[in-house]
Parts: sequence; structure tokens; C-alpha cells
Amino acid sequence: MLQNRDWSWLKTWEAFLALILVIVIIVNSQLSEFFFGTDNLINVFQLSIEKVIVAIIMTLIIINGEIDLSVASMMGFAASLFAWLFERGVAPELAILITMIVGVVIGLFNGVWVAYFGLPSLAVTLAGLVGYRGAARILLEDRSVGDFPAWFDSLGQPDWLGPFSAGIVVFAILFVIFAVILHYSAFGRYVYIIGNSRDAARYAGVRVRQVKMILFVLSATISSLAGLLIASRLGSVRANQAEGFELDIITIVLLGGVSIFGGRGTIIGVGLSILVVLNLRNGMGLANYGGNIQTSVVGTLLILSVLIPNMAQYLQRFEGFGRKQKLSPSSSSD
Amino acid sequence: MNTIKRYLRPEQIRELSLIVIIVIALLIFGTQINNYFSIRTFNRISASVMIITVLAVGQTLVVLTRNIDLSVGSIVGLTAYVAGDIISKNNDLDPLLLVLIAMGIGAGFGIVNGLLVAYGNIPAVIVTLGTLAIYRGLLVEISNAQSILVSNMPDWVGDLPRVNLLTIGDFELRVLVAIAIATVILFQLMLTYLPYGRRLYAIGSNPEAAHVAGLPARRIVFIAYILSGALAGLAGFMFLARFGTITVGAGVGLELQVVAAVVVGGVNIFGGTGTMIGAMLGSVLIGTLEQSLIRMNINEFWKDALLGLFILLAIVSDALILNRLRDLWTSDEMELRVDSEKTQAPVSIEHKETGHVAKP
Amino acid sequence: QDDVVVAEPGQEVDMVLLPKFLGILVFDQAHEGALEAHEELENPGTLEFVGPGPGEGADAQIPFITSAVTQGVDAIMISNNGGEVVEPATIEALEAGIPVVSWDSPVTAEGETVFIAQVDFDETGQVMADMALKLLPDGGTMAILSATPDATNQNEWIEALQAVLADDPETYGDIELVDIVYGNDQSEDSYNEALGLIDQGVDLIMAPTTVGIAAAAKAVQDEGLCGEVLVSGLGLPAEMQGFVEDGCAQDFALWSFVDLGYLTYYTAYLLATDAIEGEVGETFEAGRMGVYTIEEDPTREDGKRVLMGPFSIFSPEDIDNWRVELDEE
Amino acid sequence: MTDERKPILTINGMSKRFGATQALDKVSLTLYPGEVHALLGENGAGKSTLIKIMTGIYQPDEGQMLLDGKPIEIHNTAQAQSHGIAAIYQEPMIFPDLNVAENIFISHQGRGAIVNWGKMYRDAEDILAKLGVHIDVRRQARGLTLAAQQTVEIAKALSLKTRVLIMDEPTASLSAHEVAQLFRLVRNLRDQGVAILFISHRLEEVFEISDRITIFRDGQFVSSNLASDVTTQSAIHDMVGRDMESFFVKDKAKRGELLLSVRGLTKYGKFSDISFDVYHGEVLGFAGLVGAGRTDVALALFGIEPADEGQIIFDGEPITMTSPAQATDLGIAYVPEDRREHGLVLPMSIASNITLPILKKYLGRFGLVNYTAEHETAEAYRKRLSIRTNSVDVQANDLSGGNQQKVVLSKWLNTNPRLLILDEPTRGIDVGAKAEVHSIVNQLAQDGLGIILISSDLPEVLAMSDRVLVMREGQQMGIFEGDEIDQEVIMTAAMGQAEQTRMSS
Ligand SMILES: Nc1ncnc2c1ncn2[C@@H]1O[C@H](COP(=O)(O)OP(=O)(O)OP(=O)(O)O)[C@@H](O)[C@H]1O
Ligand SMILES: Nc1ncnc2c1ncn2[C@@H]1O[C@H](COP(=O)(O)OP(=O)(O)OP(=O)(O)O)[C@@H](O)[C@H]1O
Ligand SMILES: [Mg+2]
Ligand SMILES: [Mg+2]
Repeated sequence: MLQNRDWSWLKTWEAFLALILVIVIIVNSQLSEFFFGTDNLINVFQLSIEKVIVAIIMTLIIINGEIDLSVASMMGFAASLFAWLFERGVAPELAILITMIVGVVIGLFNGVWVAYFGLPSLAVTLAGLVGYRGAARILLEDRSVGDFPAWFDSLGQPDWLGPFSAGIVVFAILFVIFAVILHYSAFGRYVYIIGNSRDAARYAGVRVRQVKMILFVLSATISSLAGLLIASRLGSVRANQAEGFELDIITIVLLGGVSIFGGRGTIIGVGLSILVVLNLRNGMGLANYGGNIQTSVVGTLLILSVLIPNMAQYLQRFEGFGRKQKLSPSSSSD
Repeated sequence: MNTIKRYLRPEQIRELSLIVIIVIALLIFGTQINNYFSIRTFNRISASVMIITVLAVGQTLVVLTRNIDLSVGSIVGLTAYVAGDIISKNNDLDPLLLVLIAMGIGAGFGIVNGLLVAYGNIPAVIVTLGTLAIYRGLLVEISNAQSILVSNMPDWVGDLPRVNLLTIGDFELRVLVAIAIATVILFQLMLTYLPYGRRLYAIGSNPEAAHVAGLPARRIVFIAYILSGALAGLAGFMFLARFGTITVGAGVGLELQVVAAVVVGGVNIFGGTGTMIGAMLGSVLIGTLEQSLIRMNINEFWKDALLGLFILLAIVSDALILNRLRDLWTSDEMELRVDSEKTQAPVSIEHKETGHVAKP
Repeated sequence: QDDVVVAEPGQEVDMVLLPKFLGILVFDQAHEGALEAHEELENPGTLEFVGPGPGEGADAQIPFITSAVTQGVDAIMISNNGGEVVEPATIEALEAGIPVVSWDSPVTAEGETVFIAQVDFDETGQVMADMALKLLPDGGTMAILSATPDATNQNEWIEALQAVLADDPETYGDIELVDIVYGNDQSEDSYNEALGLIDQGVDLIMAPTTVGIAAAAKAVQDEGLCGEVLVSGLGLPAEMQGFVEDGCAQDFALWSFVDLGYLTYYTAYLLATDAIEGEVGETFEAGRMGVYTIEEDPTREDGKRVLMGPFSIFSPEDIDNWRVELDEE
Repeated sequence: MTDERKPILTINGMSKRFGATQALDKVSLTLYPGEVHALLGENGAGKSTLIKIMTGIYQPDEGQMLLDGKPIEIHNTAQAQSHGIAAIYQEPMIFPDLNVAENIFISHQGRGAIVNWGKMYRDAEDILAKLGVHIDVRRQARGLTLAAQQTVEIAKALSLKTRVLIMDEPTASLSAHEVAQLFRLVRNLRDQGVAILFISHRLEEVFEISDRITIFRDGQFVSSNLASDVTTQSAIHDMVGRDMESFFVKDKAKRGELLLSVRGLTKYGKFSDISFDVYHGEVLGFAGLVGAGRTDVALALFGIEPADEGQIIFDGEPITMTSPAQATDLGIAYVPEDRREHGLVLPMSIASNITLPILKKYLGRFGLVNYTAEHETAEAYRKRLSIRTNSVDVQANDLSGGNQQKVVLSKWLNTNPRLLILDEPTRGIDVGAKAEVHSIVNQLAQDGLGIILISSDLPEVLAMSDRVLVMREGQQMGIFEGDEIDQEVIMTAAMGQAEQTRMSS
């Protein structure tokens, strides 16, 4: 947003992320001569591409002051639904279409409770997190379904378009589209405004419910797409696919400087955060750290991402009134 | 009507309806499953509920203050591992001491969470999402990814889940279940009768007002996290006793079940309302579903879908029905009434020193 | 024989040993065996033991494979937990000239150089069928408690078991396989699944995984059904001893995971140092374990394997012979 | 006379700085027992900052506080309470989920380890009885009226042996009879020797209740005098730094065409059978006590809480109003009473606040927001309404109350409305800003807008309106015009003693 104050703060945050990114890249390149190889750089993305695709829409949702905990379950459900249909002999093209339509319906379902009944999205999507995963289990039980047609599997492989997989292409397109929408369109402005003050937006004639509805539908649709992309990358589907991804996705978004209370954050910050997290994981992989250690380093980074600005604020002796106080102290201009 | 309103609050109606739902669920399962109404079923459900219940008690403390503790699953894993490791190496250790050690370790992790949330001013979701990952990583690191084995522990650990506290006829009350029930009662009493308990509600009800009223909000939240950590430590010990073998993945995902139990149990995720009894009932409902569906012929794979549905129902009924009830309860009949003559009399500001609380 | 290849110690090759999960005792034992071989061969290179934590998905091993490729290691040793999911990643490694030796659980014929089979997969089916027969001489119901649905080895064993049961109705006809459930190699899941099986009233729980069999024995014990519900499968003597003594678990089988790690390391070392090609018919000496030959895998089409063997069967009758002295540890 | 007594609390040379703002600059204040001491000043003069220092929420940069002549330091509210200093804020700080008795006693410390519920209820009832009010002490505080909430707060302060009671704009949202009730309580407390520091922007109230008046301007101490020595004129002069002419200027409107007709508008439980007309170029005042339902009528007209029954005819067309978006499209604008919650998106820039309702009109190529056009608009309003700020990129949060109100006005004027509904447009803003708002309203009426002015500030309604509609408890008590517009008549109607409803034209 074009606000002097916000910009200056976010700039420092983005600068901080950029700095970390540079450090991570330097360290990584020391760890392996192959780091800068295209294969590795593509791998960095390729292996987490579905998460970062969903992180884009999660950015909008959190800026809007909501949260969608059910994304990973929707990914798993979409993949399971596709596999289940495929198993029953439905043509894969048709199965994809049905899966995406069901994704939209799920988004409408989530959205209705949040937008029209005013229920807290944290609770509604927690129910979704458990429930959609459960729906996936009903479909696939504990089977592992695979043997999809070659063209479907090839979507997820690195050489689908040039050196890129379909996931990377989808990510690139969505990233640009959502960056423009969020920062330059009326819809994006509404997303921020509602995130800052739902009431003020409503009193200004903004169609708050409609905006929230659209966001939840987008979230479910994109998650379904991401679920299909995992299915194609791995070539087989189980009901527990993408389990636990919501933590990584939310971590990426918050680390990107998006406020958990809504109203603040940029796509650029999230983009940088994606690069930091992925490269960090890649580097730690190269240094032979296990998955749990990698996750805990990212977790530490997440906490630091809020602690550092808080400490800085504290050191500058800006005493806030209660916890509601925003980072920037307001100064009157008259 | 007013008398009813006065002594039966909407929250209690909520809890009563939860009991009704549990009873209905039991009846339905009873028609579907042979030999359902037996001691075995009771033991089975109570054994599976006890760990969640203890965790739900801790979670409720935190959620009442408008915070959340997502790290409990990892704390359970860590304390289960460390406690198992200690007892494997010192087979003669006093059981009580082992429990205390587990709770102490849990409390230690609670301190970290509490410091970051209360004094570091970091949103609870972020802190505990972070420590969820960090504690798990720590477990992998300190365990060197090795497991704890039943065979290395003294027999009493593995046998504990089968030890009865008392037996009345066919009815057996297992020690671990009794501990869980005692925890619920203890903390329910704390919520009702200790100033600290009331302040948990106050902070969640209106954090700004708590600050202005001079309540030591940070300390109260901090202590809630320590208690939650200590209870997760206790749950970790119970986990060790129940499952015996502890891998680095122990307790993964428990936090979701616990949050679900608390929400289903009517604890407002945005603080201020909820009881330990409710949290326990939520756990019982979830445990009943889990252990009963597994025995049903239809399919255990329906478990999560049903659970999701129950959470949604809980939220929707809270929002649509409970709020109506609350409005009804607080409607005009008990409004402010000004007694205009009396007001003319000078107001005395003297009052009794001891106020409203009595020494224990 | 003079065409037996003998490893030349002291060559520097970096190796990665990738288990299904971290934190499972048998994989630690395999690591032990690999370390033993690593020292024996005086390899100045590294031996990394890395992998996902329990409960991670079928694709969790992929990042470790790709990062091994990026690191330019000289050999990858993997116990596959992802069915065909990891295949593209291991093929990438093969294309980069890195031998992929699968052990414990194979990848696919295209996705690996050679598979170190602990035992013959068909034999595993036979062994399990025979244990079942011994425990249920008059017939009864049996259920399988496996690890994950994507664990190639378990799936093959289960298939083999089913084949044995189906092929010889005369002998095994009274044993009915009623259910297959998956505990994901986590004690909690396995425990709960075992409870479910107990409720179904099965007579025998057959768990071809060390985590599963221990959890099943614990569940039977906690339910007070020792001897009524029988427990068998693949287990670790150290873990199972107590349960067997209490009558809560019966016969079980296993092989030495230490040896499996040792043999895997030797094979990978020879491949990495170009001493062997990984072709069928090549014969090599694996240190203390003796001479092995790469052969066609009769249980998998186009597969190549090195067969280790043999099975050790542990039964309650001769518990005094295999009782593990805990004090030794 | 009060000067001979020993002061309870003395504040010397207190300063506080926020970033670039010097909120307080070496101010002093002396509080004597048994006096009501009013603190006056424009928005941003530093009144609230001083209070927050006195209650330990902020720490001063310099200066000291003397309690009974001894220097004290206050680091948190609990310490302030232990020194006998308590504060009541404009928005009562209650705990909705706790019951009334608990709300009163929640901050009590060190009085034993276990809550004795029975005793707590009795004590709470005692305290409320002493105040001469009855509230069920067992009911939850959720849903109490503002006045009742404030009473609970006063009871709480009483229970804490308060010697210095600070009241920051306690009357801002109270109705006249609630204010009268509050003042009785205040006088009682004063007679008990409590020192009361009273802050309000309503000068009439200040003169009614206070014994002494201290005035701040721009964070500096200006004057402190006995109330009897202060006149309205001198107080305003001290606050604003210059003399002001009469605040309420309303030129007679040339009543234009009929713009809006409302017939039998009803919303169950809120208001019923409301009927009135608004013409171009006129100001229709809405008078009544707080909670009379005026805001609810406005919310129905603006589509936020649509009415259940009745007819709205706008510009000759019958309409069903269902959403603010629809109202905005029709040319209706609503300046809400709660500026900070409903009027502004505080962390956003002035410019994006101003363009918000008609953002669609600022879309350029590819449907993206045209920042240049947006800036031009915002700049234009900054000049037209003289919004005091360096830049329209500043967050709305950083403006003082009066300037924030001008931003809200700009936002709605920019939609080019034909009907402007103003709900308490001058609440909580100082006399200077108030006068500016009034002249803007005046100008808009001259320009032919139809204006509905809802205000609890009776003199304001009386002076600014061409006609006045009075509401009481959701009922329309009458519409008054010309000579009928008289303080007594209107108050009588609002309080409920008026004759039957009269409809004019
Ligand atoms: N927490 C804060 N951070 C930064 N500036 C602040 C803060 N609180 C107050 N200020 C600034 O200090 C000045 C004094 O504000 P204060 O709230 O004391 O005014 P006031 O006299 O109470 O005004 P009003 O009548 O509008 O309530 C204002 O310029 C205000 O913007
Ligand atoms: N005690 C209260 N607690 C919470 N909300 C209230 C209370 N009293 C009124 N409200 C709400 O505040 C809004 C304004 O109330 P209403 O329209 O009845 O008053 P009004 O006549 O506009 O008074 P004013 O604008 O002077 O406050 C309404 O939405 C009403 O529901
Ligand atoms: Mg103020
Ligand atoms: Mg109003």
C-alpha cells in the first residue's frame, strides 16, 4: 500500500529478509559446489512448490484478518477425490474438472460460515482441517492410488515446460497475478481495508461478505489445484497427503511480514520469505540436517520475525498501551 | 424464570447439551456394537480420553486468556522421551519423582512459551507454532533419533495403565484415569474459587480492561503457560505408560485433537468463557467417537469426518444458539434501576478491610 | 573362485544411508552395521545417516535424495518408504552416476542399482504363514498390522503371505485373513489399530514390522487378553522378550539388521569405487559375512538383488536361548 | 478557600514525548481533597496523556508526583490503586464475561486465597446500595447499558478506597438524565473528601460540576482558577488561544425539493413507526437521549441494519434499502457516531480513506487503482476542509479527533451525496474543530444537500436544525419547527412528557 509509514517499516523488514536470503545463499554455495546448478535451484522450488502456491492465497486471507487452517486438508481431499474418481474409471480430464468444481463448493461452504454467519474462521477452518482430511480418508481409506496416465504424471516433473514443472509455472503466474491484485487493484485495497477494520469497511459500502467469500473460494480452489499438482508430482495419492502443510504455509506467510492480526503485509515480503525458507531448508539438507531440525530452525525464524521488531521497539522506549498498540507510534500532525 | 437464569447460566446449558449428545452417541453405538455397554468399553474410552483430558485442562487455562498453546503435542513427545530415558537408566527411581520430573520439564517448556507470549509480546499462535517445531526438533536432537523401549523400563511403567485405584463390583477405576479426573476437578475448583482463576477469565474477557484495572496480565498469562506445560508433562508421562515405546514422533498432532476437544467443550477460542468440565466433556465426546467407530462395522475411516462435523456443529451452535441465550440471559429484566431518594444520602466510601475473600 | 571381487580399503567415497524414518530401532542397528563396514574399509569419506521423522508422508525421503545428489555423494543407500513416489528422484541420482543401493525395502527395478534383500520375499510370506499355522493349528482369523501402505517390502510380504495361504488351501485353509491395517510405524497409531483388531475379535495379529508387533503386544496386554489374542510377526528380541515372557506375544521372526547394514555398505562401497558394476552374476566378498552374488530377483520383475538371509525364528519354547541380557547393553 | 487545605496530589513539571510529539511539556496540577477539578483543553492538548501517567500506564520523561507531599513513582495501575488513585474512562472498561460483583472486585489483591462468593455478592450489593442503584450483582456484565457499566466502574473505584478519582470524558456517551445521575454520585464522593479530576469537552457540564478549572493547550499548562472566576469566553480563549465568536451559525435554508420521505419505518426491538421528510437544503435535527434509537434509524436508512417494515421514498422512488453499497450508489452518505470504529480505517492513509466508498471511480488502466487521481482528490479536500496534516499519505491514526472527523466528512462529500446523515459529528472534538464542522454543515445545506443531524448536544441541534425530530425509546415523539424549537419543549419530549406525536408537513 502506498503509505509512507507502512512502506518504511516494511522496507526494513523486507531488507532484513533479503539480508538473510543473501547470507543463506552464500552459506549454501559454500556447502556445495552444486548449489548454483540449475538442477538444484529448480529442486529448491520443485519439492515445495505446492506449499508456496497455497502461501500466496494464504497471504491475502491473513491480510484480510482471517485464517484458513484447512488448506492442507483440502489439498489432500482434492488429490484423494481425483484418485478415487480415477480408480473408478472416470477419465482423468473429467476427474480433474470434478475435483476443481468440488474445490469451489468447499470454498463456498467455508466462506458462508465466515462471511455470512460471522463465525470465526479459525474455528470454522479448524473443523475443515479435521473434516476434509476425514473425507479424504473415507474415499481412499488406507489405500495408495497411483498409475495415473503419463501426461498427468509429467505435469509434476521438472521438464514439463523447459526445465520447469507445471507447479512452478502455476506458481509464477499466480504470484504475478496476486501481486498485482493485492497491491494495485480495488479488490486488493478492500482486502487490506477489511483486514484493518471490518466495520469501517462495511460502513463505507464495501461488500465485506463478498470479498471474504471470494477469498475463501480462491483459497479452496487453489488448494485443490495444489493437491492435484502433488498427485502428479508423486504419481500416487494417499489420504494423508499434504498432512501438516498448513504450519509451513502459515509460517512462510507470517515470516514474510504479514500480520497475524490482519491489515499488514505484502506479496513481495512473502516472496522473499519463500526464498529464505526454501533455500534455508535446501542448505540444511545439504548440510545433512534432518527434517525436524530444519523445521525447528524455520520455527525459530518465525518467532524471531516478531521478536526482533518488538525488541527494537522496546529498546527505542516506545511504550505501548496494551497489546493492541501497532508497531509504529502515531504522532499527531496538528 | 429469573431464578433459573440466575443459577443456570448459558454455559451450563451448553454443557448439559453436550452430555445429552454424548449419551445419544453412546446409545447409538450401543445398538450397533455388540457388548458395547461393558466395563471394557468404559476402560477403553477412558484410557484413550485421559491424555487428551489432561492436555485439554492445560489448554483451557491458556485459551481462557485469549491465547493458544499449539506446542503441547511436542511437549508430550519430549517429556515422554526424557522421562522414559531417565527411568530406563535409573530403574529404581521413585514413580512420584518421575512424574514430578516430567511435569517439571513440561513446565520448563511452558516457561519458554510464556516468556515469549507474555513478555515478548508475540502472538500466541506464532510462538507456539514455532515452539511446536522447535521442541520436536529438540527431541530428535537429544534422542539422536533413538527410541525408548518398554523392555528397558521397570515393569511398573508398562503395567501402570492396568492398575486400578478402586474396584466396585465390575467397575474398575484405573489410576491414570483417576489422575485425569482429579486434574479436571482440581483445576475447575481453581477456576471457580481462586482469584487467579477468575483473573484468567477477566483477561480473556477484555484484555484492555485487565490492563487498565491493574491486573498483572503478563504474569497471569505466563503462569497459564507454565501450568499448561506442566500438564503436558503429566500427559507425557501418561503417554509413556500407555504406549511404552516412544519414538521421536510421539504425540505428533495431539495439539489439534486437544484444541478440537476444547472447542467442542464450549471453551470460547477468543477467551473469556468456558470451564474445565466442558473441556473434559469435549474430550470424552471425541474419545467416544474415536474408540467406538473403530469397533463399528461401518468404518473407522469416518472418524475424522465426523469429528470435523462435530467441531463445526459446536461452533455454529455456540454462535447461533448460545449467543441468543446469552442475550436472553442479560436482557432488560435485570437492568440498572436507580433509587432516586437514596442517592441523596451521602455515599460512604468506608468499607470493610477484608473485602470479599476469606482466608482459607 | 577367482572372479570374486574384494574391496580395496581406504578409498574415499561419501555415502548416504537413508532409512524409512529416524527413530526406529532396527534402522539404528542397520546404521551400526554400516558404520562397522565403514571403519573396516577405512573409508576417509563420510557416512551420513539422515531421514524423515516418523509420521511424515510418502514423499518425505525425496528431499534427502535430491540433496544427496546436489552434494555429489558417491552412493545412496535407501530403505524405500514411498512406493513409486521416490522413483523419479532415485533415477535422477542414477543419471548423475550415483549408485542407488536399496535395502530392507526396494525402490523399483529402474530406480535402483541393486536391492539388498534381507530375506527372500516369498520366503517371508512362507515364514509368516507357518508361524500362523503353528499358533492357530485349528484355524482361526488373522489380521495384519503393517507399517505404511507405501512400504514396498511390507506390501510384498503381505502379497506373498496371501499367495501362500491361497496356494495351499489344504494346509492353510482354516486360517482366514480378515483385515489389513496400517499403523504408520508409530506406536500410537499401531496401538489404536491393534485395539480395533482386538475388537473385531481376530485370533491372531500378524505384524510384519517391529513397531507394530510391539504395539500390538502392548495393546493385548493392556486389554488383559494375553494368550486369547495372539501376536506374531517380525520383531526385535530385545523389545519382545518381556511380552513373550508374559504370554502376550508368541512366535516372531527377524534377521540381523546390523548385518543388513553391513552388507549394504559393502555393496555400495564396491559400486562407488567401480569395483563392481551392479550386473547380475557379479560376485563379491562382503567382509566378515562372506561371499555374495548379484542375482535376478525372482520376486520382482527385472529386479536385481543380493540375498542376505537367513531368518531367525524366535519362539517362546526356546526363549532361554535368545533371551536378551539387558545388562549387556 | 480550598487553597488552605493540604493538597492530596501535586504534579510538578511533568513532560512526556511521543516520537516527534511533545504531548506534555512541564505541566503542573494540584488536587485538593473534596474538590471536583475540571481539566480542559483542545483535542490533543495532553489531558489523557497526563491521566495515563497518573495511573501508571505511561512513564513520564520528567517531572514528579507528590502524594500528601511525599514523592511517589507509579509504574503500573496496581500501584496507582494502592496509592488510592483510580480512573474511569469514556468507554467503560468492564469484563463482559464476568458478573457484576466480580467486575467490582476483580482488582482487589492480597485479601485471602479463596473466593467467597456469598460474601462478594453481599459486599457488591452493599456498595451499589450506597450508590443508590440496583443492579443484579450476579448477572453477567455483558449487555449492561453504558450508564450501568459506568456505575459498575464507580462502584469498583469506591471499593478500592479511592482518594483521587479521575474521570476521562465520562459523560460523552451518557444521556442528560444519566449525566445528572452521575453528577449526584460525583458530588457525594466529593463531599466524602475524594478529589475528582474531571475531563469533558462539554463546557456547560464543566461549569455545573467543577470547583476548579485547569486548562492545557498543546501540552502546556495555561491556567488554573476557581470555577467561579472562569467564564465560558475566558475558558475558550485559554483553550484555543484566541477569542471565538458564537459557534452555532446557521443561515436559514431555502427549502428545496422533497428529497426523502420515510413512512412508518419500523425495526423490531429498536424503533417503530418513524415518519418524516427531508428536503433539499434543509437540516433535519434528530434529538433524544442516548439509546433513543436515532442511530438505529440512521443505520436502517443507510442499509447497515435494514428496517423490517415501512416505506422509504428517495427522490420519488420507493426503495428497499439493503446494503451500504446500495445507499452509497443512491447518493446517501452516513457519517457514523463511532469515528474510530466505523468511520475510519485508522492504519490506512488519509487518501485511501477518502476514496474508499467510491474506489471504483479511481480505477485506471486494467482496473488498477490510479494513485495520481486519488491523491488529487485527497489534496483537494485537505485544502477545502483545512485538514491539518503534512501529507495525505499520513495514517488517519495520526490525526487528532477533529481532523479525523474532517477526513470522514471528506470521504462522504467525495461521493457527491444528496442526503448526508451526520451522527454525533462533533462528539469528542474540541470547540475549534466543532465550529469548523458546523460551518461546513451550514455550507453544505446552502449547496442544497439534505442533511439529517443526529446529536445529543442539545444546543447544537437547536442551533443547527431547521426542524427537529425527537425520539424516545424507539418512538417518534414529534417534529418541531420554527418557534417550537426550544430547549424546554424538546427536552420534555425527549424525556417523555410531550403530548401526542405531531407530524409537520
Ligand atoms: N501512544 C501514543 N503514541 C504517540 N502519540 C500519542 C500517544 N498518545 C497520545 N499521543 C499524542 O499526544 C498528544 C496528546 O494526546 P492526548 O490523548 O493526551 O490528548 P487529549 O487532550 O486527551 O485529547 P482528546 O481531547 O482528543 O482526548 C496528541 O498529539 C496525541 O496524538
Ligand atoms: N447499552 C448498550 N450496549 C451496547 N450497545 C448499545 C447499548 N445501547 C445502545 N446500543 C447500540 O448502540 C447503537 C446506538 O443506539 P441507539 O440508536 O439506540 O441510540 P441513539 O439514539 O443513536 O443514541 P446515541 O447515538 O446518542 O448514542 C445501537 O446499535 C444500539 O443497539
Ligand atoms: Mg483524551
Ligand atoms: Mg447514536
